[in-house]
Amino acid sequence: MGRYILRRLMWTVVVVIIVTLITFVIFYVLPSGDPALRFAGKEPTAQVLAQVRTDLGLNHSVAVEYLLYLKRLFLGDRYGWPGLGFSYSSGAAIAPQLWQRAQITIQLVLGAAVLWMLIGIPVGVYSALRPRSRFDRASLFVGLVFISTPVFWLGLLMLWLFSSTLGWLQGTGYVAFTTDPVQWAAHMLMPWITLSLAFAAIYARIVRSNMLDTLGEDYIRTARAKGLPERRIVTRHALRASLVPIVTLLAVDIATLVGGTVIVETVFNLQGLGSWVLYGALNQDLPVTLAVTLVATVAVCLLSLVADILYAYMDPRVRPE
Amino acid sequence: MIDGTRTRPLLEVQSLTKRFPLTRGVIFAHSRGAVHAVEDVTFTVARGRTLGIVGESGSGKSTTARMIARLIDPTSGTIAVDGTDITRLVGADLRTLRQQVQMVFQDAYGSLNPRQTAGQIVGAPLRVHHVPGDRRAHVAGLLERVGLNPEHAARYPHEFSGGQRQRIGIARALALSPTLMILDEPVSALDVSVQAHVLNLLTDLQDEHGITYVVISHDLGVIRHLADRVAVIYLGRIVELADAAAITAPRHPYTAALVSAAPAQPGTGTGTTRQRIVLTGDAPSAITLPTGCAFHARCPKARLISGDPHRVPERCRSERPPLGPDADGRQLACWYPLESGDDLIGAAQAMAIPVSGAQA
Amino acid sequence: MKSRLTALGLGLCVGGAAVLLAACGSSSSSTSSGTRGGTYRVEATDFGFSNNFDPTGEYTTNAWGMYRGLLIRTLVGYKMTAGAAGNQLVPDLATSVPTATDGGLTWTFTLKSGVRYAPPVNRVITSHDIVTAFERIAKPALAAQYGFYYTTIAGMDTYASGKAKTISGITTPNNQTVVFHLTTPTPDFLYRLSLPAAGPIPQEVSKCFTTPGGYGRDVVSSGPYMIQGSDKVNIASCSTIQPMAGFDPSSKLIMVRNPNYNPSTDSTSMRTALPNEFAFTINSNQADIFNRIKAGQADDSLNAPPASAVATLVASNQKQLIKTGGADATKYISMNLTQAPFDDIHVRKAVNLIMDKAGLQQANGGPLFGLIATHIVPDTMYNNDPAITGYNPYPSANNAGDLAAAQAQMRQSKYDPKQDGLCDTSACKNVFTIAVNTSQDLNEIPVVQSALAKLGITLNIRQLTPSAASGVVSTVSRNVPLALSQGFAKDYADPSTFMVLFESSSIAPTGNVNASLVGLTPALAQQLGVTIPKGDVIPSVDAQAAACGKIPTGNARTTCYINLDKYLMENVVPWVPYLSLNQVHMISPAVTTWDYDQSSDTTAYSHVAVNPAKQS
Amino acid sequence: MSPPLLEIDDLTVHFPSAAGPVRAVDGLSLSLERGQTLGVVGESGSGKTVTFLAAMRLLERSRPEIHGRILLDGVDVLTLPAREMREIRGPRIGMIFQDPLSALHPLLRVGDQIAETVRAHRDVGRRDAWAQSVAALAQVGIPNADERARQYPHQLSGGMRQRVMIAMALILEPDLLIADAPTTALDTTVEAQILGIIDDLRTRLGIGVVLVSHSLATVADVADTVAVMYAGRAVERGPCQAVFAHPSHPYTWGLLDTVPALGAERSRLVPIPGSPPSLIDPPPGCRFAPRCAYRFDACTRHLPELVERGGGHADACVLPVPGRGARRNRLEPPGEEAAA
Repeated sequence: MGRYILRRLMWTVVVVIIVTLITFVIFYVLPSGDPALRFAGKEPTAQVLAQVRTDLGLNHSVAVEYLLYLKRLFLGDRYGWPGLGFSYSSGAAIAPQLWQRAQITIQLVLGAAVLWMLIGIPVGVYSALRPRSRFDRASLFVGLVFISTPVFWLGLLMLWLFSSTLGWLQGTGYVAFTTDPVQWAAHMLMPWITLSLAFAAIYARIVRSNMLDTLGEDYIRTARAKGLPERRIVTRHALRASLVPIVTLLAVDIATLVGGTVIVETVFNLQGLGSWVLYGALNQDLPVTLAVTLVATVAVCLLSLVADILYAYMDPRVRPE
Repeated sequence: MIDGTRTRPLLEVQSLTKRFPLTRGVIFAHSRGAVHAVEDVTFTVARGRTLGIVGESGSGKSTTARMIARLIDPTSGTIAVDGTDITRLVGADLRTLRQQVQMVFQDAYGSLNPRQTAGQIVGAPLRVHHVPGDRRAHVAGLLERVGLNPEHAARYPHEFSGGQRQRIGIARALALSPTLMILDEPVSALDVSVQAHVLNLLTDLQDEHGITYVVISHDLGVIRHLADRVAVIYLGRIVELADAAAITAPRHPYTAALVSAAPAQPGTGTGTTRQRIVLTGDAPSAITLPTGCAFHARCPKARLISGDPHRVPERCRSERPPLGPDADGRQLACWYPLESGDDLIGAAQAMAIPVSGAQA
Repeated sequence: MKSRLTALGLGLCVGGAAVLLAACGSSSSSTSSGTRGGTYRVEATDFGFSNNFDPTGEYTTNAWGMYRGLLIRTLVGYKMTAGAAGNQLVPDLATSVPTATDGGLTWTFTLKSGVRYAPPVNRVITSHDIVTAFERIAKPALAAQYGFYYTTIAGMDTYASGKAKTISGITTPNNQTVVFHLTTPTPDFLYRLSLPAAGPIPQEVSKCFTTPGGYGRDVVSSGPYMIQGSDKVNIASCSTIQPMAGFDPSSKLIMVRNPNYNPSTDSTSMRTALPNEFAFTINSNQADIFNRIKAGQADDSLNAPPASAVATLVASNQKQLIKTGGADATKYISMNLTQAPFDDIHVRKAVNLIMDKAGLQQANGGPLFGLIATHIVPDTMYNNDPAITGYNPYPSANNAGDLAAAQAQMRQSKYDPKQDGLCDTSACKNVFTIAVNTSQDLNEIPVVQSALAKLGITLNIRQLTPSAASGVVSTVSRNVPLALSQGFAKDYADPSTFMVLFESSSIAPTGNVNASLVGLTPALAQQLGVTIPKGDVIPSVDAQAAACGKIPTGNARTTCYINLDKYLMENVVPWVPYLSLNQVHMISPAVTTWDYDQSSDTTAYSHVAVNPAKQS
Repeated sequence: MSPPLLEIDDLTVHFPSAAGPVRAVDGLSLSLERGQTLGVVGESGSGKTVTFLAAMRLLERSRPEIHGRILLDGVDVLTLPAREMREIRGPRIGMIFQDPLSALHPLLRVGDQIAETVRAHRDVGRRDAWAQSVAALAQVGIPNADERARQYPHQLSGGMRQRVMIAMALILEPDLLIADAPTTALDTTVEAQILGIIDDLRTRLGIGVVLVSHSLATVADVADTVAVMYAGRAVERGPCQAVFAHPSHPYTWGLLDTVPALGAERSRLVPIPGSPPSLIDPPPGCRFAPRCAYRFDACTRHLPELVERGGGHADACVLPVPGRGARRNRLEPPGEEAAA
């Protein structure tokens, strides 16, 4: 198992290097226009432009540029690690902001993931145990509502209801856990709920259908034929098998959300990666977009690694001998 | 007129070997041994005749079939069809070979595209190989030939029964008028009453078109019914190769065990108290092959020779018996072939009793 | 300065309701006297800084407003009030506004005594700190984004290339005197010294920052406030300097009182410095910002309020919470003099005549968001000189366009062979046009389309993001015939900052600001790979611009530029100017005093006050 | 006289479907004495598996309509409350299935799967239960049982897995073992081992065994009595030797004829024409009549009941005596028809 993890880790590194190559081509080779111009301001003299190019490492051949890019990325640059330079539009260093924003996004996504699992799994299991029951139909309907409700609308509605009207919860913004845990939770609760409801609905349906499939498996029949109590059949036999595929799904969803919580972050004014990538896109700020893209892809790589290891832990059949 | 090529066997397999390498390594894989799926298998099949290959699961019989159909590449050895070495064919030549050699699979349902109609499935080879002529009529003729209603060409696989699906698979294989058909467990997924229909169909087709068959099965009854010659394969090697009629009087102890395990002819003889040679344990791992004769650990005859149910003769353990002809012309790989009067049943029962009797 | 205009324009969100506000569009300063104390809270969807708040390179209105009102005192500055008075230079760090000597080549300043840096530096500001600022401007590695304003100082280039250890053109006879020696007379040099990059910078801190934007996290204040946490920064060595706690580019910029600020060195006409604290925070939810301002949870915003929010306030009789100020910015349609059919001046005049400027004004949210422009430089930049106010070379009833006059012009062009007042040739069909895809700019597209259709001109429109549009338009080889929703705002209150857009020396292959290519010579055209249509001569204003630039600031200079403006409008016609943009602010009921800083086009932070009791 | 170990009396199992009830089992009666093996033979869809799933009350998720009685030691299991039924499964009846790979939980160690059976019914500790399961594995002839118990199903060979299933079914020492086609998925050499183990345990433990199979030959080796099922009904029943040697129902003849057997001369197989009938809308009269080479008018009008013909050998056929019991005298069957 250790060797397997090591091998997967090495492959993850290889994938990350390939990802850097792809991002390099997308962000450095393909765009037309000179990024130096964007940074040098109005009426730059040739001298200033040349200096900015040197600074951005833009005056080399493509291959050398890529190597420099890799070097900065893996060894860091004067703005910190990983070396992603500075934002063309705000002039601020990328790396420190990246870490700070990643923290917020990770808190948002992990909290939401916990929440949607806490909702989705019990609802899915209960629906599967009583398919086509009133509960099943109601959960399907409510789930469809959550899935089809635009997230920004849901967020605004929650803000209006719980913050402006009822005043139960804090509105927008972020308070660090280390500053004030209670305020942290009060600020994060609505974003968590907003982000998780659609996922909870989807996961409930997936758990339900996995569970229904599993309950039809021969080994469940065997468990019944052994006279096991129904509760044990559901929890130890059926649920366990039903949750194995969820692990991969969860990892992929979390990884996708690392760069994809734009709307929730914007509505609730959380300065995470999602709102940043939106900023980067709107301002054609390539280093920002590049940074989030890299983090998101690395997140996908790492989380799929974690998912595979967890999968192997949960399912002995895929465990390497 | 007798043509030189006509007298050659249609299929010649020489020293065919397949090893699936087992690799490990962090980034650069290095070999850590191999699964010896097929080892040094040699046989020929005459035109219009049938070779049966029988063995347990994991014995390498399906791997052999797939190599002949060029679905997987052999590690070494040669395969010749109609005098042409096909072992390394690529491109257009391989496509031509695919017309000549067709395969019918055990799992008819799994090998049929559920989104295509029966007509499309059967017509697909015609389309792929650009066979000229009225394709629709051709497909109708094929369906009719395998005993399906041509009007059902528009139906999908799930609308057919298991036997009918296997007929669709056979019709597809027939579409390009192959000279050689590889039948991999053609009836083992079918109900008893349906098996007979398919087996009869296969016999009829061979009679009509002179197709050469290689039949793979674990069921000696099916093999005996279809084949002219039978190869018994154990852990990737042929241990006995004989005429079908002679296989019921086996000389290799492993063949004897298979024969005794096969369903006896009912309604005849004294009744139901059939005695079987019950082999001990499972077939050994194909990764670390046993020394000497691969069957020695389970062989009852070896115990008869040694006189001790827990010992085998040194020769069986250290030297691998070569496959060679015996007096009757059958090929055999055994140091101590069966003699009449050998009580293999008793020897096998003795083997099953543990040495110390420690088990509760 | 396009990037600045884009930044302020992004926030605009316009609906038809805003046109109702015509009547209230002129208020600027709140007159009730403010009280000391409290926190002035400003929210924004982002700061939009261009150099991470490092004054050497920072080139955005929002930052300039903060610097001038709160953090950075320059040798000469402004009163930071609304209107033409806000564009007048007054002494700030210097004891007086000097005049040039030595034939306009030498400028000498004496610094006020007793002005001290905020913590952690704490010492008295000397003439050497001005030198440090210019050394930073000169260093290419720091990418001073408007360094081009200082190229006439002797020795900047040799210092930049590393050939000299000091800037020969800046001398410090003593700690309180700084002398600038120029290579050529630069009459607007004082304005250039009023820009924040020219403010004092302590070398002991700035030496630690060698990358663009780095110093932005540790700006040492010379003004009444300082970045929160300044006093906690340890400047014992470069390695101990941490970013000031009060500034986080992704969330906040907090400023507190500078304990070393001595009001006696300043004047209340420039800075009253009433609130105890300024808090600029990021809130990515724009609607939430204005809800919070209305509820007294925030006081002001760097974003313009959406027209709907403005309309709500007006409807509830709270229009005193809406504040505007002239942005000294012009919005215009740019025509490329080398591209058919705009290579014909009659077509360009016809386009000016036919344009429905009232429609475009409404598309931008109505008069509150901008007054109709009839020429290039906003009137305030000319001190509202009567020679230009009311000037309109292409008049029409209700500013809705004059079809008859436009068609008369079209008949004179080479593109109307049928003489029907319509452009008949294929040159007018599907004219490639760049448009901008912000909401108010998208509103403009149908207005322009339907106006030009009356002349037989149809457009092939590409809608791009603001920066993508500016990238395409500023690349000469793209040969963009027509660009909509262009904007330009002043850097300082001299018309030359506009006129530079029409000088041939501004033409560059990329990053070109002279999009009309006024003054393009055949030689330059060949160099750039641009074809000048046969028979055309591209007009030039290089001589006039150069002449005006040499006149010392004052009425004569203003008159020269007014004439150049008129000449451009009548004899070159590179633009269709249609709006003099306004800055619109929504403030909270807790704001007791508010003024507009004309010099920076922002809230005058030095003249605001809040009543903490009304904040929630 | 004590009641039989298992007695199935006029069992009917109908599954609801959109097209009408599927008559999976339709009036079936069987019985089994303690210490005996009952072989139940039939093709897929004959109702053989459904019958014994009904006896285990494992069909409830399909919401079938069940009539008749299934008596275990005289107690009708169909009427038991769920809680008591749970005490039947395992302690009274053990069951093993066709495909041991899918019947074992893929994510649990085989030892745990056996141990949890013990712990569900007996008050024993975790360690005790584990020891018992290791002992049970050893008993079914698994070498290194201690090590094997810690493995997962996919790490075992097919024969091993089925041994695990047997160990699991028998660990509570039930009175009845239901083996549903336990060797279908296995090699013939392994089949012999498995059947040997089942038979050995039957004699040692004195339990009753129901051996369900699609092959008469398989059953013939170990069964005392045999029942042949067709379309939800028993068509022939009797002592194994009698049925095997002297099959009396044309369907049984057909079953035996269609198997390519080893010893016989190689000749053309005689298949049963046609295909099994619809269970939703079965043919009138004898279910086998449409495929029967010997049918006559009465067959399609009259649904024959099992009638004992002596020696415990019963069949459900209206065919009069000619050819009965003597294969060689049988009428020449008609030619093969296409299955389509």
